[in-house]
Amino acid sequence: MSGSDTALLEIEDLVTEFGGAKPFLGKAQRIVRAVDGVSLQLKPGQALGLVGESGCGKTTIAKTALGLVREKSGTMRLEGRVVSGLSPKAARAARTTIQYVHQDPGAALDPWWSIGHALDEALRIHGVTDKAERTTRVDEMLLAVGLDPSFRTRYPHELSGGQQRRVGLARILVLRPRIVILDEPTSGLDLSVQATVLGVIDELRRRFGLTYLFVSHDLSVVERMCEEVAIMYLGRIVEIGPTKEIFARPQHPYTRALLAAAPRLEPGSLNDTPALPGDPPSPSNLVAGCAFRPRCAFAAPKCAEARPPLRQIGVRHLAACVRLDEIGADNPA
Amino acid sequence: MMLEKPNPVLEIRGLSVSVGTDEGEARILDNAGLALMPGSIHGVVGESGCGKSTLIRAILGILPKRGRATAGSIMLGERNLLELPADTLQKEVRGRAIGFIPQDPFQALNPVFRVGTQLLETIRTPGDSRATRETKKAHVISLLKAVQLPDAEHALDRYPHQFSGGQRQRLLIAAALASSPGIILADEPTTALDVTTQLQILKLLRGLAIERGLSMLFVTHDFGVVAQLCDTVTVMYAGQTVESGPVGQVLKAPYHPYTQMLLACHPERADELAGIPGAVPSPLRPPTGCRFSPRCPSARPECNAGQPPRVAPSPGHAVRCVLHLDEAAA
Amino acid sequence: MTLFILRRLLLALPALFGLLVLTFVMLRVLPHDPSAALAGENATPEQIAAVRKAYGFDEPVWKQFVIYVGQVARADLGNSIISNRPVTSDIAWRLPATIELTFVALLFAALVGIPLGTMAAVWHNSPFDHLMRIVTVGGLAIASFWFAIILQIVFSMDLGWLPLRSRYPEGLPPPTDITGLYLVDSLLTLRFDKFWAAFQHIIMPAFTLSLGGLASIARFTRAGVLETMQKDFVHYAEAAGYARKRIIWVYVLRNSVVAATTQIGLLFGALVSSAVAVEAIFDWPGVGSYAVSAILTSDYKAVLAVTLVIGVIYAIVNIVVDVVHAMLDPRVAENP
Amino acid sequence: MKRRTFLVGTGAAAATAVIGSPIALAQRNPNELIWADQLPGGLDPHALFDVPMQGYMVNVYDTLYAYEGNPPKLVPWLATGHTVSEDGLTWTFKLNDNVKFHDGSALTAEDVVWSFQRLLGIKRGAASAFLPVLDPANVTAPDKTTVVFKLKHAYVPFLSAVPLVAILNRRVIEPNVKDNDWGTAWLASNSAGSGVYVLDPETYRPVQQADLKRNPNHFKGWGHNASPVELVRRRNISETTTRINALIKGEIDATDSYLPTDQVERVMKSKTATVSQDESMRVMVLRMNNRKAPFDNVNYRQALSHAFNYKGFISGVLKDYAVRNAGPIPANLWGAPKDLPPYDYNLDKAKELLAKAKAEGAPIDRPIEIHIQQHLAQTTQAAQILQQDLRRIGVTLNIIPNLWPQLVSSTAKPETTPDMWVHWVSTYFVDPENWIGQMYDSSFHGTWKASCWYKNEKVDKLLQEARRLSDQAKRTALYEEASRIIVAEAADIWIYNTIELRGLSNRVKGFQFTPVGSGANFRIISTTG
Amino acid sequence: MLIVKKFLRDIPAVLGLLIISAVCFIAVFAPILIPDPDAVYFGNIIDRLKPPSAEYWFGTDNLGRDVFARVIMGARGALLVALTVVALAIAIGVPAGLYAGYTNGWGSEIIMRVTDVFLAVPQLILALAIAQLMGRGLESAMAALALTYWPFFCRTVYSEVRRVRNALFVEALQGLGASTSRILFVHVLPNVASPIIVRATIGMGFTILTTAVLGFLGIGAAPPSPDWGLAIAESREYLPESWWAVTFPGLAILITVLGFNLFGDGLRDLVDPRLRRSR
Repeated sequence: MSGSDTALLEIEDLVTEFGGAKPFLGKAQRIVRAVDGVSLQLKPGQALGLVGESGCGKTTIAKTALGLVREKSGTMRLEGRVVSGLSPKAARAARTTIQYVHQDPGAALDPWWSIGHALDEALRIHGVTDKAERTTRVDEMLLAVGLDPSFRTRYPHELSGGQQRRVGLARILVLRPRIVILDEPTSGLDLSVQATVLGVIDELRRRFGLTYLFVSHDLSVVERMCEEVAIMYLGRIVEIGPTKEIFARPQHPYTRALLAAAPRLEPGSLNDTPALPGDPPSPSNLVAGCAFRPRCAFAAPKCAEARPPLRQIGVRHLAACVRLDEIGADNPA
Repeated sequence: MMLEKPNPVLEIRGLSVSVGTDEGEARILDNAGLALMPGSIHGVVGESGCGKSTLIRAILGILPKRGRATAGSIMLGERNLLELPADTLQKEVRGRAIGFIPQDPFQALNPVFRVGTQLLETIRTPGDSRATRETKKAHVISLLKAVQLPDAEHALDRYPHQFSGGQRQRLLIAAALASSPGIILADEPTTALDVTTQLQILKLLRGLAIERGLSMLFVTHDFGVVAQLCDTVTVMYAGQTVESGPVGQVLKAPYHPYTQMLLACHPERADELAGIPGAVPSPLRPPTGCRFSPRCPSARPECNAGQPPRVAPSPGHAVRCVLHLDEAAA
Repeated sequence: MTLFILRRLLLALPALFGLLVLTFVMLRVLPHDPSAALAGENATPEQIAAVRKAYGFDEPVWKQFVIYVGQVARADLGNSIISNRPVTSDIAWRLPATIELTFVALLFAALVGIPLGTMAAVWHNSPFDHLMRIVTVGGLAIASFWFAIILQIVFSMDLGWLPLRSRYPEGLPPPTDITGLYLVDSLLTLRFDKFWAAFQHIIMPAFTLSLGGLASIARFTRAGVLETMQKDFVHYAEAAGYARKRIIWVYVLRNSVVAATTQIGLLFGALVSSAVAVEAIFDWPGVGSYAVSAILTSDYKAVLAVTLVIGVIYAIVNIVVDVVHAMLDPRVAENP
Repeated sequence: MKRRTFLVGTGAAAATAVIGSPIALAQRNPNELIWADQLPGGLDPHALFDVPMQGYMVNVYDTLYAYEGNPPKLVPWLATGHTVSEDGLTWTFKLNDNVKFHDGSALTAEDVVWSFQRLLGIKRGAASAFLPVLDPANVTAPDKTTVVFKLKHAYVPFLSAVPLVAILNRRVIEPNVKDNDWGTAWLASNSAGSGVYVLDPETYRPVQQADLKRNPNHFKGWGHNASPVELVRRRNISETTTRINALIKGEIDATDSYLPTDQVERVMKSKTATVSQDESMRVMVLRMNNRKAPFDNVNYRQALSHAFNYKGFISGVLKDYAVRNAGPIPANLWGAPKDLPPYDYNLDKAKELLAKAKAEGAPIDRPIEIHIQQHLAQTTQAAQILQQDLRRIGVTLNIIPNLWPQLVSSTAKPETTPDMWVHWVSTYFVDPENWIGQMYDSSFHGTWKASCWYKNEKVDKLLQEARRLSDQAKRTALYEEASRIIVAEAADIWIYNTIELRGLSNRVKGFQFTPVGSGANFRIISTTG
Repeated sequence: MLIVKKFLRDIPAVLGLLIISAVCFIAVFAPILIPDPDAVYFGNIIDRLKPPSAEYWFGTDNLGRDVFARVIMGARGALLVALTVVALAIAIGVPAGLYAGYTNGWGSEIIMRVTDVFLAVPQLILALAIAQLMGRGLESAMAALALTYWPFFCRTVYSEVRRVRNALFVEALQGLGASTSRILFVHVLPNVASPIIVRATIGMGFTILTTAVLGFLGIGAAPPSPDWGLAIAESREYLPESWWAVTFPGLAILITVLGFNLFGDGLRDLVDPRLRRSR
């Protein structure tokens, strides 16, 4: 780990909103704050996991970081340069060292184009004009993700899920990014395939010295892949810290519930685990104070007072709960 | 070892199912078998393409248009479901003797009909009087309360899109229970849900099963869910049932190389990230004999000779693999 | 829902405004001097000048447009060059006939097309499906004016079953004018004899007109049912033990019909188009035959008025269709 | 009655109602006629002036003089007679004093004066026949039964044109005048006449239908007609096929008078209807724009005149329901030289003439255009027949569909007038002036009738002279001479004089054809129930 | 290829393709099938309205012309008109739809509002009005049809582009930093091609039918063109005795339009993403 290094990507107090556009003659859409004051740091070579349930804003952070979605406020520094507050085009241009692997790489490939063609296209877009060079790089990269160069001539729909993910990786890796955002890289994959894909991802990180922002709802995957993890709930980070520590001693009640809910290979464990009541809330109707309050077993009146800020509770370990001391750090939920 | 063993409420024996496709006949199920014991939750676990869904469709008698069972039987008590006329299946089995919980609660409800209309459909009989309709409605509302749906009284007048995913799954569970079936088929009912919601639903199902004495066939790809919920489990691979037994035993000491490798892939177990090399064979041209043999590290020449017989090295824990022929307790 | 209707009405405004612009452009730009066209044959230069002044053609274009909009707002689309009568009143009495005809045709098309399309989807790729598609598409391919003549010869001239022409028997007083639609008015006044009379007259033209619509409706229903049958909720319904007939004819069909309703608006336009020829042949006193005679007499004012009026009705029909769609599909009104 | 029988009975009744011949619906009232001839575009007899209007005017309005019979005779109508001054300028008409308008008020000389002033004031329709010779101020009424017209110069056809002018009831119209429009807007859908029939304005639907009721108080009385028609339902059926089928089926009593010749036999064969065949005064002309090269070359025009297959058209297509007409004046009218040989169909001769024209420098290779009125089938057929034969002699003829209003406005200038176009010259008033006078006198240039732009000073003089002379014999000689010149110079291609073919149901009795109004004069028609 | 196999299973579509091929064959080889071109335009008046016989297979029309020859030649005109109209409509509608679908802003708004306006009037009525105001003749009828048909392409392309624009692969391309024009023409256009082809196929049939109506109303082709609609219009006066002069052109329209519609329908089934799963 290279904890002392300066951050490669630094996100500070990022806010991203959707809606608010007033359609012609219509009611103005409600403004939905998908990301609400998130700060993150990505150090070179690090893998940061971003975990949360659907609708918690993790994918929005990824897209904002990439420049596909424009931030409302907040600062982003990439290798020390400020790359926020730019027009979409300029933002994307300033962030070319960040690349993004889609959740469903099959759908992210133009169905009319062969794999080789699509990879070639990526290079061409990035101004690699020499055809021979492009061919070499594409072949290299296919090999690197564990595909035979003969895959060049195949079409996206002819590939299996695991192969599609590899192609998705290859496509952005030919561009030699420094930061790769992986959006649910294993969702929908069978376990036996997932393992190999994760293996490839890990291998590529080492080989190319990549930095990962790893977006997932699957705790076991994050635990395996990331050194640090951030737990999100309704657009905010509720807990962030070294993976090992968080998995060993989760602090925030939500983190605890999340970890507890993951099925374990332990017969009969169901009965021991209390279930979190209620449904994952929607960001369009927030409650005052702590957003997790309605479902929290430890909720108290003071939770309603204000959004709890992240508090330092260990080395680089922060959590956003006002009752941490009272509910006991060592009291696994 | 002839303990007083109850008869299974549902037993599948040697079931083979073929589906015609544009490229030829696909043999989706090949000599599959399982037994659901009364009052137990039996997991069916396997990866995509293993034939889990086809198994369920075969039980319910709703195989795809060009699909047909080529061999075997599905015994519901004394009756072979494969031999029942379509009409009887609809009137007496589906939704009556066997309740069904689907995979994706977001897609399973018709968006343009009120929830009530759909929930009452399975217990609807032509010519219902107003009074009976009211009784049935009250019955469904009591079920909605049983599945802990908030505001159950008014739920029937609302439309599906007005519910969250977890709530919709509760609605569907209530629907499955509507005609008080003895057996519930659950087809990956939590896959589309978040992990915290999944836990809620699993607990609910477990509770209902115990409370109502249901026998449940629970299909999933997640061994973790099986571990938590089920009493017994059947592992499927490429249309074949490769191993079955009590959950604890299968988890602890799997016999079949596939089960072993699959469990090894689980992040909780694996020390090193390793998958299973190779791919699931196409059902259009399956390998002869054991379908796992092309990927099996312990494969022997006789694996291709024919399908390995089912052997039970320990009581209730059976496997189809030549490796265990010697241990056969017969 | 009210809000939805209001919004939908307001959304129609830009299109209607565009329609005004379009007709304005057609009148002002295409004929070189609209005044000469409007003044009519044998017009003297003074007459043309008078027309130019009366219509404000000597004003700047934007002002002319304001004048034009003002005229339209007062429902004053000018006088016919031929009859010297206000074109609006000429169109007004013909409108119910066309509306009645197209709606009966639409109704017929829906009543036959929806079950046909559903059956074709249920027996997808069966001989019935193929036959149904060939026959209904044949209906779409048939030249309505040609078919109309054949119908007349067979059913009116040879067999003598049905009246040859017109909307109503000569000499029989039409039903009390309530809506202007004879079928409706006769029922409202409980005059079933008059209903039969009007009904006999509408059979052939409505049937001719419905052919195209029938094919479209059958086709959309078929596609809709096929699509819906792929939906998970159908598989679920099957697995949950709903009766198959009810799945198809209640659950699937409702969804498909909901999808098909949006097509009915477009269909109305196609029907009005075909009505032009069909009305002429069956001597149906509607807007379509009016359009034809206006064209043959170069009655610019009438041609434009017809365009405008049909455009407006078309807009109304589409609004109604959208509202119906919203009522059938609870999701639409909430997330338009 | 058992319930079952009852049900069966009801079902059968319903079935009969649906399928059975439209039971009582088609039953016809005995004293009614359904007359499916074209309706005029509007109803103002001063604003419109065409054949359909004549059919309407003849019935609803009265005129000072009227036409009767075939060939038509001019008979005093509202007037009891007239006198002309020696110089031919002052025309004095005496009126009947027993004429009542439909509203019961008496018709006086003042009404006649006002009617003529109105016609001249709105300057449309028939006004063109009077504007050159008559100032509104020069129509006066010295007393209640006398009307005096003072013409600017002698104009003999004045009397023939008098039946064009309907006499209107100013008392009804004046309250409805708006913006000095002479009441045209109101009269477009109403009537204000004294004629034999009264318009029921409630039933009027422009171009579509109008009901006419018998006027029992008409000043001529009804003694001549034992069972007059009480109600005439005028209906327009635009589709020819539908119209003829309706006649055969007995749904209507009369068609228009231009039945397709191929349908005559079919109608005659039916048990319900017949076809009245009357030689009219309506000449079909292929116009040639004499100002445009190569039509300015007389040999070229003659060549084209020889290149039309007259016999093929008249006998083949029209089945001889038309009479070959050598020149512009209908052969059955005075003034048409009886011995004038028509152009014959002779392609060899046509080729010779073309060669001659070419030698004279005419650009005979230029493709020429003929404009047709596409909804009038005969214009299309004639043009195509000409096209076929012209191709044989090396002339390319292109057929351009067009419409009457456009054609009329295009004839205002020689440059915009088509090379050729097809039309008929119908009877507006029965005088050679209606044909040769207005077609070939260059002072009429700019009107559609004179759209060949023919100019020959000798002819101009002859025609002007003929207008002035009151002696018909002298006029005949002048018109015959003019005809010979015009035909020799092949100003146009004259094809035939029409035989009007009107389908009539067997219920119609007493139909008598007159070229003016095409016989749609309901005063003399009876029904047989 | 699988897609061909799937198509071949669709009997109506195959029938449609056969019809189209036959009509195209007839159109292309019309001069060979009708060795004497004069038979199309020139007839013998003596032989007018003769019933079908060995000499005149489809009988003769009112000017004694061979109906068979005219029907065959009419195929040429019909296809030519339909092709021109559809091509013009594509030339206007597709770029407009691409632009409007991919961009947000005034240009897009204006294009779609104009499209709405054109779609707000039934096509034939609008075509009649435009043809009327532009003057007579086949050219103006064709222009009127194209002017009223392009919005259909524009709308189709627009909604397809909107759909494709939100597809993940476009987002991925944006993520890769591809330029808008590159995405639009290199990636989006091929993806919206199949609906355009379907629309064009059905549009061919539709245009033939509409042209026939215009011809029937006297606004389309001018005599002596062997146009089918015109032929029906010219010959309808001779019904029912001379049925052949109306029936054969009518059947020609029916069969040709049927062919295009069946084929288009089949194509639609093949490429319709909503139905893709069903096959």
